[in-house]
Amino acid sequence: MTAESATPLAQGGQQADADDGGTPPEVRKSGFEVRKSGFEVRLANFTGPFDLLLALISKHQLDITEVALATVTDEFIKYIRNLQQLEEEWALDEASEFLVIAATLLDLKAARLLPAGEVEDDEDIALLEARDLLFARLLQYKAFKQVAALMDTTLELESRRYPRQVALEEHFAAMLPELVWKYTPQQFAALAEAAVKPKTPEPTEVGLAHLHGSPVSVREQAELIGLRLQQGKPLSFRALIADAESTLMVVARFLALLELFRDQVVAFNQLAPLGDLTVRWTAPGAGWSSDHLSEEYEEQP
Amino acid sequence: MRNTHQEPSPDDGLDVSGLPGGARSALEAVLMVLDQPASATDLAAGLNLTVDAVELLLLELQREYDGYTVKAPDMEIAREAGFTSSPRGFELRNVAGGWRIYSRAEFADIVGAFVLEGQTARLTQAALETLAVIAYRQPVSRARVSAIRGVNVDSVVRTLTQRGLIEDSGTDPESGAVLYRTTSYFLERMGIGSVAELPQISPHLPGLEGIEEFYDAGRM
Amino acid sequence: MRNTHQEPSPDDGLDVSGLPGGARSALEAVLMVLDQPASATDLAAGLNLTVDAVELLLLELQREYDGYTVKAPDMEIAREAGFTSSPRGFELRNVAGGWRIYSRAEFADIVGAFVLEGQTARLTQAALETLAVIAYRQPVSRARVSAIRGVNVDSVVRTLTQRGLIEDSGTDPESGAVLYRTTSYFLERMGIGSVAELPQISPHLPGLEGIEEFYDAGRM
Repeated sequence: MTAESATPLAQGGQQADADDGGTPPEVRKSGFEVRKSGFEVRLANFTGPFDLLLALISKHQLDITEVALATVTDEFIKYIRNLQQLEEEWALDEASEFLVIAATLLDLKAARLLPAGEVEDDEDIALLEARDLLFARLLQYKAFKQVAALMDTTLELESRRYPRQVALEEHFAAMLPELVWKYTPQQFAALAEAAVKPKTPEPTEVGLAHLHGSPVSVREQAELIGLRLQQGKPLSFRALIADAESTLMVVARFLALLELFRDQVVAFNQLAPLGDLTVRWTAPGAGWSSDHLSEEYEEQP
Repeated sequence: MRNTHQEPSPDDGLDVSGLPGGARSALEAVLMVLDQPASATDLAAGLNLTVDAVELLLLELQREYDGYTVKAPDMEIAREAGFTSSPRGFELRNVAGGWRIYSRAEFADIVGAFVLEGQTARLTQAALETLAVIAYRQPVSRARVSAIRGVNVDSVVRTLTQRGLIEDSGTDPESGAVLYRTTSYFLERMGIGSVAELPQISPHLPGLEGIEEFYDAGRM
Repeated sequence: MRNTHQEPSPDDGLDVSGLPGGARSALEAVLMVLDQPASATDLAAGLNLTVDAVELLLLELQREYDGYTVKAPDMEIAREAGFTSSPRGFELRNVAGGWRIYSRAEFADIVGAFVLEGQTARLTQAALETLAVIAYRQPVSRARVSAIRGVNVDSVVRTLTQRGLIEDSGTDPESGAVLYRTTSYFLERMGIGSVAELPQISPHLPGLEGIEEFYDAGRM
């Protein structure tokens, strides 16, 4: 996702508004409920965000329309927000790879903001592909769930066969060559110490360090953008990212803008296709705070 | 396990055919002391027979244990003589690239009461799914498995390693990440000869031929 | 191995006669995987049969393995049908009140050569480390050693047992898992009088308790 991919947002704005407003209330309500007794997750074998997404999608009959996807996306984000509000730490552990999903869903939200039927360039196609990618991932995940179930059955059936695995008959054991033993008690103790010592977990994926690298908070970036825009003067996206230290920060600011747009506190304006995107603050001065921003980006492990 | 494969030589002195029951019984005797599957090649070397001969004998024994009477040209006569063709309580199976004797599955409940050791608890859903991803995508890093499953898999991978179902298979030359693969114990537990015998995953993945490229395009 | 001897009760639900091959095959299944000799009483309890019935079956199997065809009223007919009465490669022996299947003595040379092939006089690094863990954590179950070492230790524990360095020291009252301890042969090879003479290792290695918890919690 690049800064340029934000180009057609201006026109997409109305569309997104319509979408949000048009989602039937019963659909929005039907996801997960917060009750006084606590959060209820009606999922069997919940192991992670994909499980949750699968469940949400199957609840909507896997209707691969943008509206259904939007609903799923919103419910997913709502679900995570609710968990965080309730300080359900375990769920955040479960969702430790959450960034993957969040990124895909964000792609998806961005794709939703595309004007219908208007595909202008490669970036637009990329956004639309993001939607397919999410489904591809979910289908892949589902496929692995299915083969896992098959493997479970096989393992269970196979465990009913016991291998003959008896100790070596004594007269054969006696024929084994005499053991060569060359360890002093001290050497043996050193060996034991090394063997008993808890292994420091090997570094997870050295090469991916930069991906998870310096955390950039979408919320912080949103606050920063908010402060700049609240000065009153519209700014171009180019200007807003001029001082970004890394691509990650550019991405974070873009995501932040999407969030601000969602909250209807900013408006976009674009004079010509591929031209500069101008961002304008539309909310009354102090009526907005970053507190309720989606926090999913903040919770990387 | 022996690694040297020698052709039978007449000087060797070992001639199984002269023993009671011949090569067939000798093979059976060796099968009795195995504590892991042995390949036909290893067995042939130990018995001083050709691999072909051993393979033939193994199949013959397998059929016999399954209740098919070998070398009985006339089952009518055999039945009159009181021979029944019921399967034995054990079976000879070719798993994980080797042959080994197992108690027959039908008797699991009875046998299980005698064999406490070696009984393994069922895998959790998380462990099964992780194992499935590793089995089908091996060699594979934890990060990749995590990406497919959408959750952190570190502790599950540790448990699967402890249980001997997966193992370290070196590091990825590019990322330096540890790669995992399934073990031959996994094949034994699945009762298959190689991972190629795992059920095809494609029917479960409709139209997802391109998923690999999507993944490898660098989206973690 | 079961220790409770119960008389067969009709309520038990286990009815071996309904299984393929009946009680005889069920008994055979148990004998094939039994590591330690089992008494007719234990076998009867496990099979839900009377001791007399089991003893009869044991003798029948023993004779059959030795090459005498059971229930073959007419050996002439049997021979004509292609059945030979050669002994099997294994035999059922009654040693000190317990029954167990062994490879047949006549094949000792072949079996011995097969078993000894590739055996070395040295312990592998894996075996040594496992021995070290057992020595310092005894009595300890294989699962616990696996948890500490991070890999499956089943085959290594078998090797160490075979080598007489460790032995079974009963079962864990809670989990029922077999516990292992070092033997006097181990002390002899180490040149010490008791395990107390082993040099101290850091008693409070950080995380040791964690490992235990991890294992107990992570049982899957």
